[in-house]
Amino acid sequence: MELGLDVQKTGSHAVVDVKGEIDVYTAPKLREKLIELVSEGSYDVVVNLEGVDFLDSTGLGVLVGALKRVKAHDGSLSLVCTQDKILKIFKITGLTKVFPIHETVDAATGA
Amino acid sequence: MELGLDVQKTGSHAVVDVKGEIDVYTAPKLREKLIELVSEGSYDVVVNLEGVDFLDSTGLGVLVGALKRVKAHDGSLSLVCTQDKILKIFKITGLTKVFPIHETVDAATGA
Amino acid sequence: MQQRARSSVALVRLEIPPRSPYVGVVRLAISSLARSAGLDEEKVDDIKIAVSEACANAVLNNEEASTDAPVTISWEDSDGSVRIEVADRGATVDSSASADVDTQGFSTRAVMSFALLKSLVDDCEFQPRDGGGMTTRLLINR
Amino acid sequence: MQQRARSSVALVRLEIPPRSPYVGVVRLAISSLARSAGLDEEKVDDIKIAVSEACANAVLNNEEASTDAPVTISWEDSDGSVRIEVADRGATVDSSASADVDTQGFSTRAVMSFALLKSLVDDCEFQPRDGGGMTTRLLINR
Ligand SMILES: Nc1ncnc2c1ncn2[C@@H]1O[C@H](COP(=O)(O)OP(=O)(O)O)[C@@H](O)[C@H]1O
Ligand SMILES: Nc1ncnc2c1ncn2[C@@H]1O[C@H](COP(=O)(O)OP(=O)(O)O)[C@@H](O)[C@H]1O
Repeated sequence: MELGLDVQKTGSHAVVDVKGEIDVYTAPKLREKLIELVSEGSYDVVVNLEGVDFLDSTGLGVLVGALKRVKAHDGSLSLVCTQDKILKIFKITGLTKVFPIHETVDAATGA
Repeated sequence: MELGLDVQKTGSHAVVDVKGEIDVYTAPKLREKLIELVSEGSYDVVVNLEGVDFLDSTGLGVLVGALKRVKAHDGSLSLVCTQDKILKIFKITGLTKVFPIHETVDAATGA
Repeated sequence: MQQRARSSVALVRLEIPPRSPYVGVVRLAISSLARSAGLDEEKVDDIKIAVSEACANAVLNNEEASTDAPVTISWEDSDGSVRIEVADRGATVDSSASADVDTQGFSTRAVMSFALLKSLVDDCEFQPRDGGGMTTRLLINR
Repeated sequence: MQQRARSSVALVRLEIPPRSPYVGVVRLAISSLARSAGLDEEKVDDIKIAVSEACANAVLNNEEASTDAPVTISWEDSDGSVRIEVADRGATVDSSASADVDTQGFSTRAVMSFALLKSLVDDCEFQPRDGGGMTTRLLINR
Protein backbone atom coordinates (compact mmCIF):
# COMPACT_ATOMS: atom_id res chain seq x y z
CA MET A 1 0.00 0.00 0.00
CA GLU A 2 1.63 3.18 -1.22
CA LEU A 3 0.69 6.74 -0.38
CA GLY A 4 1.20 9.17 -3.24
CA LEU A 5 2.44 12.59 -2.11
CA ASP A 6 2.90 15.24 -4.74
CA VAL A 7 3.77 18.81 -3.77
CA GLN A 8 3.28 21.89 -5.92
CA LYS A 9 4.06 25.46 -4.95
CA THR A 10 1.52 27.88 -6.37
CA GLY A 11 2.11 31.50 -5.41
CA SER A 12 2.20 31.64 -1.63
CA HIS A 13 0.67 28.19 -1.15
CA ALA A 14 2.09 24.70 -1.02
CA VAL A 15 -0.43 22.21 -2.38
CA VAL A 16 -0.04 18.57 -1.35
CA ASP A 17 -1.88 16.11 -3.58
CA VAL A 18 -2.45 12.94 -1.59
CA LYS A 19 -3.31 9.70 -3.39
CA GLY A 20 -4.28 6.38 -1.80
CA GLU A 21 -5.17 5.33 1.71
CA ILE A 22 -4.23 7.37 4.79
CA ASP A 23 -4.12 4.95 7.71
CA VAL A 24 -1.94 4.01 10.68
CA TYR A 25 0.71 2.68 8.27
CA THR A 26 0.84 5.54 5.77
CA ALA A 27 -0.05 8.51 8.02
CA PRO A 28 3.57 8.90 9.25
CA LYS A 29 4.66 9.53 5.62
CA LEU A 30 2.14 12.34 5.29
CA ARG A 31 3.25 13.68 8.67
CA GLU A 32 6.91 13.80 7.56
CA LYS A 33 6.01 15.57 4.33
CA LEU A 34 3.96 18.22 6.16
CA ILE A 35 6.71 18.77 8.75
CA GLU A 36 9.22 19.14 5.92
CA LEU A 37 7.09 21.79 4.19
CA VAL A 38 6.72 23.84 7.37
CA SER A 39 10.40 23.58 8.14
CA GLU A 40 11.11 24.88 4.61
CA GLY A 41 8.97 27.92 5.33
CA SER A 42 5.69 26.92 3.68
CA TYR A 43 3.15 28.10 6.20
CA ASP A 44 0.10 28.21 3.91
CA VAL A 45 -0.61 24.64 3.07
CA VAL A 46 -3.44 23.04 1.07
CA VAL A 47 -3.95 19.30 1.37
CA ASN A 48 -5.88 17.96 -1.60
CA LEU A 49 -7.78 14.85 -0.50
CA GLU A 50 -9.61 14.23 -3.80
CA GLY A 51 -7.39 11.23 -4.56
CA VAL A 52 -7.77 9.72 -1.10
CA ASP A 53 -10.04 6.70 -0.82
CA PHE A 54 -9.53 5.99 2.84
CA LEU A 55 -8.88 8.17 5.88
CA ASP A 56 -8.90 7.24 9.56
CA SER A 57 -8.15 8.90 12.90
CA THR A 58 -4.38 8.63 12.44
CA GLY A 59 -4.71 10.66 9.24
CA LEU A 60 -6.92 13.18 11.04
CA GLY A 61 -4.36 13.35 13.84
CA VAL A 62 -1.64 14.17 11.34
CA LEU A 63 -3.75 16.93 9.76
CA VAL A 64 -4.48 18.43 13.21
CA GLY A 65 -0.76 18.22 14.05
CA ALA A 66 0.09 20.08 10.83
CA LEU A 67 -2.57 22.71 11.55
CA LYS A 68 -0.91 23.38 14.91
CA ARG A 69 2.48 23.75 13.21
CA VAL A 70 1.32 26.24 10.57
CA LYS A 71 -0.69 28.21 13.16
CA ALA A 72 2.48 28.64 15.18
CA HIS A 73 3.75 30.61 12.17
CA ASP A 74 0.45 32.45 11.59
CA GLY A 75 -0.13 30.21 8.61
CA SER A 76 -3.12 28.22 7.38
CA LEU A 77 -4.01 24.67 6.54
CA SER A 78 -6.96 24.07 4.28
CA LEU A 79 -8.35 20.97 2.64
CA VAL A 80 -9.82 20.12 -0.73
CA CYS A 81 -12.51 17.47 -0.55
CA THR A 82 -15.83 16.77 -2.26
CA GLN A 83 -16.10 13.05 -1.54
CA ASP A 84 -19.03 12.24 0.72
CA LYS A 85 -17.35 9.29 2.40
CA ILE A 86 -14.33 11.41 3.37
CA LEU A 87 -16.37 14.46 4.39
CA LYS A 88 -18.34 12.14 6.67
CA ILE A 89 -15.18 11.45 8.68
CA PHE A 90 -14.60 15.16 9.22
CA LYS A 91 -18.22 15.69 10.22
CA ILE A 92 -18.30 12.86 12.77
CA THR A 93 -15.13 14.09 14.45
CA GLY A 94 -16.19 17.74 14.44
CA LEU A 95 -13.25 18.75 12.25
CA THR A 96 -15.41 20.53 9.68
CA LYS A 97 -15.30 23.39 12.21
CA VAL A 98 -11.52 23.22 12.48
CA PHE A 99 -10.46 23.03 8.82
CA PRO A 100 -11.60 25.19 5.93
CA ILE A 101 -12.75 22.60 3.37
CA HIS A 102 -12.95 23.65 -0.29
CA GLU A 103 -14.28 22.06 -3.44
CA THR A 104 -11.30 22.85 -5.66
CA VAL A 105 -7.61 23.63 -5.24
CA ASP A 106 -8.21 27.06 -6.81
CA ALA A 107 -10.84 27.87 -4.19
CA ALA A 108 -8.42 26.77 -1.47
CA THR A 109 -5.50 28.86 -2.72
CA GLY A 110 -7.79 31.79 -3.51
CA ALA A 111 -6.61 31.74 -7.15
CA MET B 1 -17.98 -11.98 -5.85
CA GLU B 2 -20.25 -12.06 -8.85
CA LEU B 3 -19.69 -13.87 -12.13
CA GLY B 4 -21.12 -12.07 -15.13
CA LEU B 5 -22.56 -14.40 -17.77
CA ASP B 6 -23.92 -12.85 -20.91
CA VAL B 7 -25.07 -15.04 -23.81
CA GLN B 8 -25.47 -13.94 -27.41
CA LYS B 9 -26.52 -16.12 -30.30
CA THR B 10 -24.68 -15.18 -33.49
CA GLY B 11 -25.58 -17.34 -36.46
CA SER B 12 -24.93 -20.95 -35.50
CA HIS B 13 -22.87 -20.06 -32.41
CA ALA B 14 -23.75 -19.28 -28.84
CA VAL B 15 -21.22 -16.82 -27.42
CA VAL B 16 -20.88 -16.68 -23.63
CA ASP B 17 -19.18 -13.53 -22.33
CA VAL B 18 -17.78 -14.29 -18.91
CA LYS B 19 -16.84 -11.44 -16.56
CA GLY B 20 -15.14 -11.73 -13.20
CA GLU B 21 -13.41 -14.53 -11.36
CA ILE B 22 -13.99 -18.20 -12.19
CA ASP B 23 -13.16 -20.18 -9.05
CA VAL B 24 -14.54 -22.96 -6.88
CA TYR B 25 -17.39 -20.67 -5.81
CA THR B 26 -18.44 -19.28 -9.18
CA ALA B 27 -17.57 -22.22 -11.49
CA PRO B 28 -20.88 -24.00 -10.77
CA LYS B 29 -22.74 -20.97 -12.19
CA LEU B 30 -20.76 -21.19 -15.42
CA ARG B 31 -21.36 -24.95 -15.49
CA GLU B 32 -25.13 -24.47 -15.19
CA LYS B 33 -25.17 -21.90 -17.96
CA LEU B 34 -23.19 -24.17 -20.32
CA ILE B 35 -25.40 -27.17 -19.52
CA GLU B 36 -28.46 -25.01 -20.20
CA LEU B 37 -27.11 -23.93 -23.61
CA VAL B 38 -26.41 -27.51 -24.68
CA SER B 39 -29.81 -28.68 -23.48
CA GLU B 40 -31.36 -25.90 -25.58
CA GLY B 41 -29.57 -27.25 -28.63
CA SER B 42 -26.59 -24.90 -28.82
CA TYR B 43 -23.78 -27.28 -29.73
CA ASP B 44 -21.31 -24.72 -31.08
CA VAL B 45 -20.29 -22.68 -28.12
CA VAL B 46 -17.74 -19.89 -27.79
CA VAL B 47 -16.63 -18.90 -24.29
CA ASN B 48 -15.18 -15.40 -24.28
CA LEU B 49 -12.67 -15.14 -21.43
CA GLU B 50 -11.47 -11.60 -22.19
CA GLY B 51 -13.35 -10.24 -19.16
CA VAL B 52 -12.07 -12.93 -16.81
CA ASP B 53 -9.40 -11.90 -14.35
CA PHE B 54 -9.05 -15.17 -12.52
CA LEU B 55 -9.37 -18.80 -13.55
CA ASP B 56 -8.49 -21.93 -11.60
CA SER B 57 -8.78 -25.70 -12.05
CA THR B 58 -12.49 -25.76 -11.16
CA GLY B 59 -13.10 -23.37 -14.07
CA LEU B 60 -10.95 -25.53 -16.34
CA GLY B 61 -12.90 -28.58 -15.17
CA VAL B 62 -16.15 -26.90 -16.13
CA LEU B 63 -14.81 -26.00 -19.59
CA VAL B 64 -13.63 -29.60 -20.13
CA GLY B 65 -17.03 -30.87 -18.96
CA ALA B 66 -18.77 -28.59 -21.46
CA LEU B 67 -16.42 -29.71 -24.24
CA LYS B 68 -17.44 -33.30 -23.58
CA ARG B 69 -21.11 -32.33 -23.73
CA VAL B 70 -20.89 -30.50 -27.06
CA LYS B 71 -18.68 -33.27 -28.55
CA ALA B 72 -21.42 -35.77 -27.72
CA HIS B 73 -23.53 -33.76 -30.20
CA ASP B 74 -20.71 -33.34 -32.75
CA GLY B 75 -20.46 -29.75 -31.62
CA SER B 76 -17.52 -27.51 -30.73
CA LEU B 77 -16.32 -25.43 -27.82
CA SER B 78 -13.82 -22.71 -28.50
CA LEU B 79 -12.38 -19.98 -26.36
CA VAL B 80 -11.48 -16.33 -26.85
CA CYS B 81 -8.47 -15.26 -24.84
CA THR B 82 -5.51 -12.95 -25.36
CA GLN B 83 -4.57 -12.39 -21.71
CA ASP B 84 -1.15 -13.81 -20.88
CA LYS B 85 -2.03 -14.68 -17.30
CA ILE B 86 -5.06 -16.70 -18.40
CA LEU B 87 -3.30 -18.34 -21.36
CA LYS B 88 -0.61 -19.43 -18.92
CA ILE B 89 -3.18 -21.56 -17.04
CA PHE B 90 -4.16 -23.35 -20.26
CA LYS B 91 -0.51 -23.93 -21.18
CA ILE B 92 0.48 -25.38 -17.79
CA THR B 93 -2.44 -27.81 -17.83
CA GLY B 94 -1.94 -28.84 -21.45
CA LEU B 95 -5.37 -27.53 -22.45
CA THR B 96 -4.04 -25.39 -25.31
CA LYS B 97 -4.05 -28.69 -27.22
CA VAL B 98 -7.63 -29.43 -26.22
CA PHE B 99 -9.37 -26.11 -26.91
CA PRO B 100 -9.16 -23.93 -29.99
CA ILE B 101 -8.18 -20.55 -28.54
CA HIS B 102 -8.87 -17.43 -30.64
CA GLU B 103 -7.98 -13.78 -30.34
CA THR B 104 -11.43 -12.40 -31.13
CA VAL B 105 -15.03 -13.58 -31.00
CA ASP B 106 -15.24 -13.13 -34.78
CA ALA B 107 -12.31 -15.47 -35.31
CA ALA B 108 -13.94 -18.01 -32.99
CA THR B 109 -17.31 -17.94 -34.74
CA GLY B 110 -15.70 -17.83 -38.18
CA ALA B 111 -17.54 -14.61 -38.96
CA MET C 1 -24.67 -16.01 -0.83
CA GLN C 2 -26.61 -19.27 -0.84
CA GLN C 3 -24.07 -21.50 0.80
CA ARG C 4 -23.51 -19.09 3.61
CA ALA C 5 -27.20 -18.88 4.39
CA ARG C 6 -27.32 -22.62 5.09
CA SER C 7 -25.44 -22.31 8.39
CA SER C 8 -26.59 -19.59 10.72
CA VAL C 9 -23.14 -18.54 11.89
CA ALA C 10 -20.08 -18.10 9.71
CA LEU C 11 -16.84 -17.44 11.49
CA VAL C 12 -13.75 -16.02 9.85
CA ARG C 13 -10.62 -15.28 11.86
CA LEU C 14 -7.55 -13.32 10.90
CA GLU C 15 -4.35 -13.03 12.90
CA ILE C 16 -1.77 -10.37 12.08
CA PRO C 17 1.48 -9.20 13.61
CA PRO C 18 0.70 -6.18 15.82
CA ARG C 19 2.19 -3.73 13.31
CA SER C 20 0.78 -1.07 11.05
CA PRO C 21 1.64 -2.55 7.62
CA TYR C 22 -0.86 -5.35 8.24
CA VAL C 23 -3.91 -3.20 8.90
CA GLY C 24 -4.49 -2.76 5.17
CA VAL C 25 -4.93 -6.47 4.59
CA VAL C 26 -7.51 -6.64 7.38
CA ARG C 27 -9.42 -3.78 5.77
CA LEU C 28 -9.40 -5.58 2.43
CA ALA C 29 -10.53 -8.89 3.91
CA ILE C 30 -13.29 -7.35 6.00
CA SER C 31 -14.61 -5.25 3.10
CA SER C 32 -14.76 -8.34 0.94
CA LEU C 33 -16.61 -10.30 3.63
CA ALA C 34 -19.03 -7.44 4.21
CA ARG C 35 -19.71 -7.07 0.50
CA SER C 36 -20.22 -10.83 0.09
CA ALA C 37 -22.56 -10.79 3.07
CA GLY C 38 -24.79 -8.51 1.02
CA LEU C 39 -24.26 -5.28 2.96
CA ASP C 40 -24.58 -2.10 0.88
CA GLU C 41 -21.56 0.00 -0.10
CA GLU C 42 -22.15 2.67 2.53
CA LYS C 43 -22.27 0.06 5.29
CA VAL C 44 -19.20 -1.65 3.84
CA ASP C 45 -17.34 1.67 4.01
CA ASP C 46 -18.48 2.28 7.59
CA ILE C 47 -17.31 -1.19 8.67
CA LYS C 48 -14.02 -0.71 6.85
CA ILE C 49 -13.32 2.47 8.82
CA ALA C 50 -14.49 1.02 12.15
CA VAL C 51 -12.33 -2.09 11.81
CA SER C 52 -9.41 0.02 10.72
CA GLU C 53 -9.83 2.21 13.80
CA ALA C 54 -9.95 -0.82 16.08
CA CYS C 55 -6.82 -2.23 14.42
CA ALA C 56 -5.00 1.12 14.54
CA ASN C 57 -5.78 1.38 18.25
CA ALA C 58 -4.54 -2.19 18.76
CA VAL C 59 -1.32 -1.48 16.85
CA LEU C 60 -0.71 1.76 18.75
CA ASN C 61 -1.47 0.12 22.12
CA ASN C 62 1.02 -2.46 21.11
CA GLU C 63 3.78 -0.02 20.33
CA GLU C 64 3.57 1.10 23.94
CA ALA C 65 3.61 -2.45 25.27
CA SER C 66 6.00 -3.63 22.52
CA THR C 67 4.89 -7.25 22.57
CA ASP C 68 4.92 -9.45 19.49
CA ALA C 69 1.64 -11.21 20.25
CA PRO C 70 -0.71 -11.12 17.26
CA VAL C 71 -3.79 -9.00 16.87
CA THR C 72 -6.78 -11.24 16.22
CA ILE C 73 -9.74 -10.11 14.14
CA SER C 74 -12.85 -12.24 14.04
CA TRP C 75 -15.91 -11.89 11.83
CA GLU C 76 -19.17 -13.57 12.74
CA ASP C 77 -22.09 -13.32 10.40
CA SER C 78 -25.25 -14.56 12.09
CA ASP C 79 -28.76 -14.12 10.75
CA GLY C 80 -29.59 -10.68 11.99
CA SER C 81 -26.20 -9.11 12.53
CA VAL C 82 -22.48 -9.05 11.95
CA ARG C 83 -20.16 -9.11 14.96
CA ILE C 84 -16.53 -8.17 14.61
CA GLU C 85 -13.94 -8.45 17.38
CA VAL C 86 -10.45 -7.04 17.41
CA ALA C 87 -8.27 -8.32 20.26
CA ASP C 88 -4.72 -7.31 21.10
CA ARG C 89 -2.12 -8.01 23.79
CA GLY C 90 -0.93 -4.42 23.97
CA ALA C 91 -1.40 -1.85 26.69
CA THR C 92 -4.63 -2.04 28.68
CA VAL C 93 -6.29 1.28 27.99
CA ASP C 94 -8.54 3.01 30.45
CA SER C 95 -10.52 5.20 28.07
CA SER C 96 -11.94 7.31 30.91
CA ALA C 97 -8.40 8.31 31.89
CA SER C 98 -7.11 9.57 28.52
CA ALA C 99 -7.28 13.26 27.75
CA ASP C 100 -10.05 14.36 25.39
CA VAL C 101 -8.28 17.39 24.08
CA ASP C 102 -4.66 18.50 23.94
CA THR C 103 -3.27 21.69 25.50
CA GLN C 104 -4.48 23.74 22.53
CA GLY C 105 -8.02 22.38 22.72
CA PHE C 106 -7.78 20.04 19.73
CA SER C 107 -9.32 16.57 19.98
CA THR C 108 -6.74 13.84 20.40
CA ARG C 109 -6.47 10.99 17.91
CA ALA C 110 -7.86 8.57 20.50
CA VAL C 111 -10.98 10.68 20.99
CA MET C 112 -11.55 11.01 17.25
CA SER C 113 -11.13 7.26 16.90
CA PHE C 114 -13.69 6.72 19.65
CA ALA C 115 -16.13 9.12 17.96
CA LEU C 116 -15.78 7.27 14.65
CA LEU C 117 -16.26 3.86 16.24
CA LYS C 118 -19.33 4.97 18.16
CA SER C 119 -20.88 6.63 15.15
CA LEU C 120 -20.14 4.13 12.36
CA VAL C 121 -21.43 0.89 13.86
CA ASP C 122 -24.59 0.04 15.77
CA ASP C 123 -22.74 -0.86 18.93
CA CYS C 124 -19.15 -0.68 20.05
CA GLU C 125 -17.63 -1.97 23.29
CA PHE C 126 -14.12 -1.90 24.70
CA GLN C 127 -13.01 -4.42 27.26
CA PRO C 128 -9.70 -5.24 28.95
CA ARG C 129 -8.60 -8.84 28.32
CA ASP C 130 -7.52 -11.37 30.92
CA GLY C 131 -3.78 -11.61 30.47
CA GLY C 132 -3.47 -8.06 29.12
CA GLY C 133 -4.61 -6.12 26.11
CA MET C 134 -7.98 -4.94 24.88
CA THR C 135 -10.90 -6.34 22.93
CA THR C 136 -13.00 -4.06 20.76
CA ARG C 137 -16.41 -5.48 19.86
CA LEU C 138 -18.37 -4.10 16.94
CA LEU C 139 -21.99 -4.91 16.20
CA ILE C 140 -23.62 -4.17 12.85
CA ASN C 141 -27.34 -4.81 12.45
CA ARG C 142 -28.58 -5.77 9.03
CA MET D 1 8.23 -2.35 4.05
CA GLN D 2 10.50 -1.01 6.77
CA GLN D 3 8.59 -2.19 9.78
CA ARG D 4 8.27 -5.69 8.43
CA ALA D 5 12.00 -5.95 7.75
CA ARG D 6 12.72 -5.41 11.43
CA SER D 7 11.55 -8.87 12.43
CA SER D 8 12.75 -11.75 10.30
CA VAL D 9 9.48 -13.70 10.34
CA ALA D 10 6.01 -12.27 9.90
CA LEU D 11 3.14 -14.61 10.45
CA VAL D 12 -0.39 -13.99 9.24
CA ARG D 13 -3.12 -16.56 9.77
CA LEU D 14 -6.56 -16.75 8.28
CA GLU D 15 -9.32 -19.17 9.22
CA ILE D 16 -12.36 -19.64 7.01
CA PRO D 17 -15.38 -21.93 7.03
CA PRO D 18 -14.61 -24.84 4.68
CA ARG D 19 -16.90 -23.52 1.96
CA SER D 20 -16.38 -22.06 -1.48
CA PRO D 21 -17.69 -18.51 -0.91
CA TYR D 22 -14.75 -17.81 1.38
CA VAL D 23 -11.97 -18.68 -1.05
CA GLY D 24 -12.22 -15.24 -2.66
CA VAL D 25 -11.35 -13.43 0.55
CA VAL D 26 -8.27 -15.62 1.00
CA ARG D 27 -7.16 -14.76 -2.52
CA LEU D 28 -7.60 -11.07 -1.81
CA ALA D 29 -5.73 -11.21 1.50
CA ILE D 30 -2.86 -13.26 0.11
CA SER D 31 -2.47 -11.03 -2.98
CA SER D 32 -2.31 -8.00 -0.74
CA LEU D 33 0.31 -9.61 1.52
CA ALA D 34 2.36 -10.72 -1.49
CA ARG D 35 2.22 -7.27 -3.04
CA SER D 36 3.16 -5.60 0.26
CA ALA D 37 6.04 -8.05 0.62
CA GLY D 38 7.45 -6.55 -2.55
CA LEU D 39 6.86 -9.47 -4.90
CA ASP D 40 6.31 -8.52 -8.55
CA GLU D 41 2.88 -8.72 -10.20
CA GLU D 42 3.59 -11.97 -12.04
CA LYS D 43 4.64 -13.68 -8.82
CA VAL D 44 1.62 -12.22 -7.04
CA ASP D 45 -0.63 -13.72 -9.72
CA ASP D 46 1.10 -17.10 -9.45
CA ILE D 47 0.70 -17.16 -5.67
CA LYS D 48 -2.93 -16.10 -6.00
CA ILE D 49 -3.68 -19.07 -8.26
CA ALA D 50 -1.66 -21.55 -6.16
CA VAL D 51 -3.38 -20.53 -2.92
CA SER D 52 -6.74 -20.63 -4.63
CA GLU D 53 -6.01 -24.15 -5.86
CA ALA D 54 -5.01 -25.28 -2.39
CA CYS D 55 -8.17 -23.73 -0.93
CA ALA D 56 -10.40 -25.21 -3.67
CA ASN D 57 -8.93 -28.63 -2.96
CA ALA D 58 -9.52 -28.13 0.75
CA VAL D 59 -13.12 -27.05 0.19
CA LEU D 60 -13.81 -29.95 -2.17
CA ASN D 61 -12.14 -32.46 0.21
CA ASN D 62 -14.38 -31.04 2.82
CA GLU D 63 -17.58 -31.51 0.86
CA GLU D 64 -16.81 -35.21 0.85
CA ALA D 65 -16.07 -35.30 4.56
CA SER D 66 -18.77 -32.71 5.33
CA THR D 67 -17.16 -31.42 8.51
CA ASP D 68 -17.47 -27.83 9.67
CA ALA D 69 -13.90 -27.50 10.88
CA PRO D 70 -12.24 -24.39 9.45
CA VAL D 71 -9.64 -24.27 6.73
CA THR D 72 -6.55 -22.49 8.04
CA ILE D 73 -4.27 -20.49 5.79
CA SER D 74 -0.95 -19.26 7.12
CA TRP D 75 1.51 -16.85 5.53
CA GLU D 76 5.09 -16.67 6.72
CA ASP D 77 7.42 -14.15 5.21
CA SER D 78 10.99 -14.86 6.23
CA ASP D 79 14.06 -13.23 4.74
CA GLY D 80 14.60 -15.40 1.71
CA SER D 81 11.21 -16.91 1.08
CA VAL D 82 7.49 -16.94 1.60
CA ARG D 83 5.85 -20.07 3.01
CA ILE D 84 2.13 -20.58 2.75
CA GLU D 85 0.22 -23.43 4.34
CA VAL D 86 -3.37 -24.44 3.73
CA ALA D 87 -4.71 -27.00 6.20
CA ASP D 88 -8.14 -28.62 6.20
CA ARG D 89 -10.02 -31.28 8.18
CA GLY D 90 -11.64 -32.80 5.10
CA ALA D 91 -11.01 -36.12 3.40
CA THR D 92 -7.45 -37.44 3.53
CA VAL D 93 -6.45 -37.62 -0.11
CA ASP D 94 -4.01 -40.19 -1.47
CA SER D 95 -2.92 -38.36 -4.60
CA SER D 96 -1.24 -41.47 -6.03
CA ALA D 97 -4.62 -43.25 -5.99
CA SER D 98 -6.73 -40.70 -7.88
CA ALA D 99 -7.25 -41.13 -11.61
CA ASP D 100 -5.19 -38.88 -13.88
CA VAL D 101 -7.62 -38.88 -16.75
CA ASP D 102 -11.30 -39.64 -17.09
CA THR D 103 -12.81 -42.33 -19.35
CA GLN D 104 -12.51 -40.05 -22.39
CA GLY D 105 -8.87 -39.26 -21.76
CA PHE D 106 -9.36 -35.73 -20.39
CA SER D 107 -7.32 -34.64 -17.39
CA THR D 108 -9.35 -34.52 -14.19
CA ARG D 109 -9.70 -31.32 -12.20
CA ALA D 110 -7.48 -32.74 -9.47
CA VAL D 111 -4.67 -33.43 -11.92
CA MET D 112 -4.90 -29.96 -13.42
CA SER D 113 -4.85 -28.49 -9.92
CA PHE D 114 -1.75 -30.50 -9.14
CA ALA D 115 -0.07 -29.35 -12.37
CA LEU D 116 -0.82 -25.71 -11.53
CA LEU D 117 0.46 -26.03 -7.98
CA LYS D 118 3.68 -27.73 -9.08
CA SER D 119 4.32 -25.21 -11.80
CA LEU D 120 3.40 -21.91 -10.13
CA VAL D 121 5.43 -22.08 -6.92
CA ASP D 122 9.00 -23.14 -6.19
CA ASP D 123 7.96 -26.07 -4.06
CA CYS D 124 4.67 -27.70 -3.20
CA GLU D 125 4.07 -30.52 -0.74
CA PHE D 126 0.92 -32.38 0.32
CA GLN D 127 0.71 -34.11 3.66
CA PRO D 128 -2.03 -35.90 5.56
CA ARG D 129 -2.71 -34.32 8.98
CA ASP D 130 -2.87 -36.08 12.30
CA GLY D 131 -6.55 -36.14 13.15
CA GLY D 132 -7.64 -36.07 9.51
CA GLY D 133 -7.41 -33.71 6.59
CA MET D 134 -4.56 -32.45 4.46
CA THR D 135 -1.92 -29.76 4.61
CA THR D 136 -0.65 -28.15 1.41
CA ARG D 137 2.68 -26.36 1.80
CA LEU D 138 3.80 -23.79 -0.74
CA LEU D 139 7.27 -22.31 -0.92
CA ILE D 140 8.06 -19.19 -2.93
CA ASN D 141 11.69 -18.06 -3.17
CA ARG D 142 12.34 -14.36 -3.52
N1 LIG E 1 2.95 5.15 15.77
C1 LIG E 1 2.15 5.87 15.00
N2 LIG E 1 1.81 5.41 13.78
C2 LIG E 1 1.01 6.13 12.98
N3 LIG E 1 0.50 7.32 13.28
C3 LIG E 1 0.78 7.83 14.49
C4 LIG E 1 1.62 7.15 15.40
N4 LIG E 1 1.72 7.92 16.50
C5 LIG E 1 1.00 9.01 16.26
N5 LIG E 1 0.43 8.99 15.05
C6 LIG E 1 -0.43 10.02 14.42
O1 LIG E 1 0.26 11.23 14.43
C7 LIG E 1 -0.48 12.22 15.18
C8 LIG E 1 0.43 13.06 15.99
O2 LIG E 1 1.15 13.78 15.06
P1 LIG E 1 1.88 15.14 15.34
O3 LIG E 1 1.89 15.82 14.03
O4 LIG E 1 3.17 14.84 16.03
O5 LIG E 1 0.86 15.88 16.33
P2 LIG E 1 1.22 16.73 17.58
O6 LIG E 1 1.72 18.02 17.02
O7 LIG E 1 -0.08 16.83 18.32
O8 LIG E 1 2.27 15.99 18.37
C9 LIG E 1 -1.41 11.42 16.04
O9 LIG E 1 -2.57 12.13 16.33
C10 LIG E 1 -1.68 10.20 15.20
O10 LIG E 1 -2.73 10.48 14.30
N1 LIG F 1 -18.48 -28.81 -5.49
C1 LIG F 1 -17.95 -28.20 -6.55
N2 LIG F 1 -17.81 -26.88 -6.53
C2 LIG F 1 -17.28 -26.24 -7.59
N3 LIG F 1 -16.89 -26.83 -8.72
C3 LIG F 1 -17.01 -28.15 -8.81
C4 LIG F 1 -17.54 -28.91 -7.74
N4 LIG F 1 -17.53 -30.20 -8.12
C5 LIG F 1 -17.03 -30.22 -9.34
N5 LIG F 1 -16.70 -28.99 -9.78
C6 LIG F 1 -16.16 -28.61 -11.11
O1 LIG F 1 -17.00 -29.13 -12.11
C7 LIG F 1 -16.25 -30.01 -12.93
C8 LIG F 1 -17.10 -31.21 -13.32
O2 LIG F 1 -18.09 -30.65 -14.09
P1 LIG F 1 -18.90 -31.46 -15.13
O3 LIG F 1 -19.32 -30.45 -16.16
O4 LIG F 1 -19.97 -32.22 -14.39
O5 LIG F 1 -17.84 -32.48 -15.74
P2 LIG F 1 -18.05 -33.97 -16.10
O6 LIG F 1 -18.85 -33.96 -17.35
O7 LIG F 1 -16.66 -34.49 -16.26
O8 LIG F 1 -18.78 -34.61 -14.94
C9 LIG F 1 -15.07 -30.45 -12.11
O9 LIG F 1 -13.99 -30.79 -12.91
C10 LIG F 1 -14.80 -29.22 -11.29
O10 LIG F 1 -14.00 -28.33 -12.02
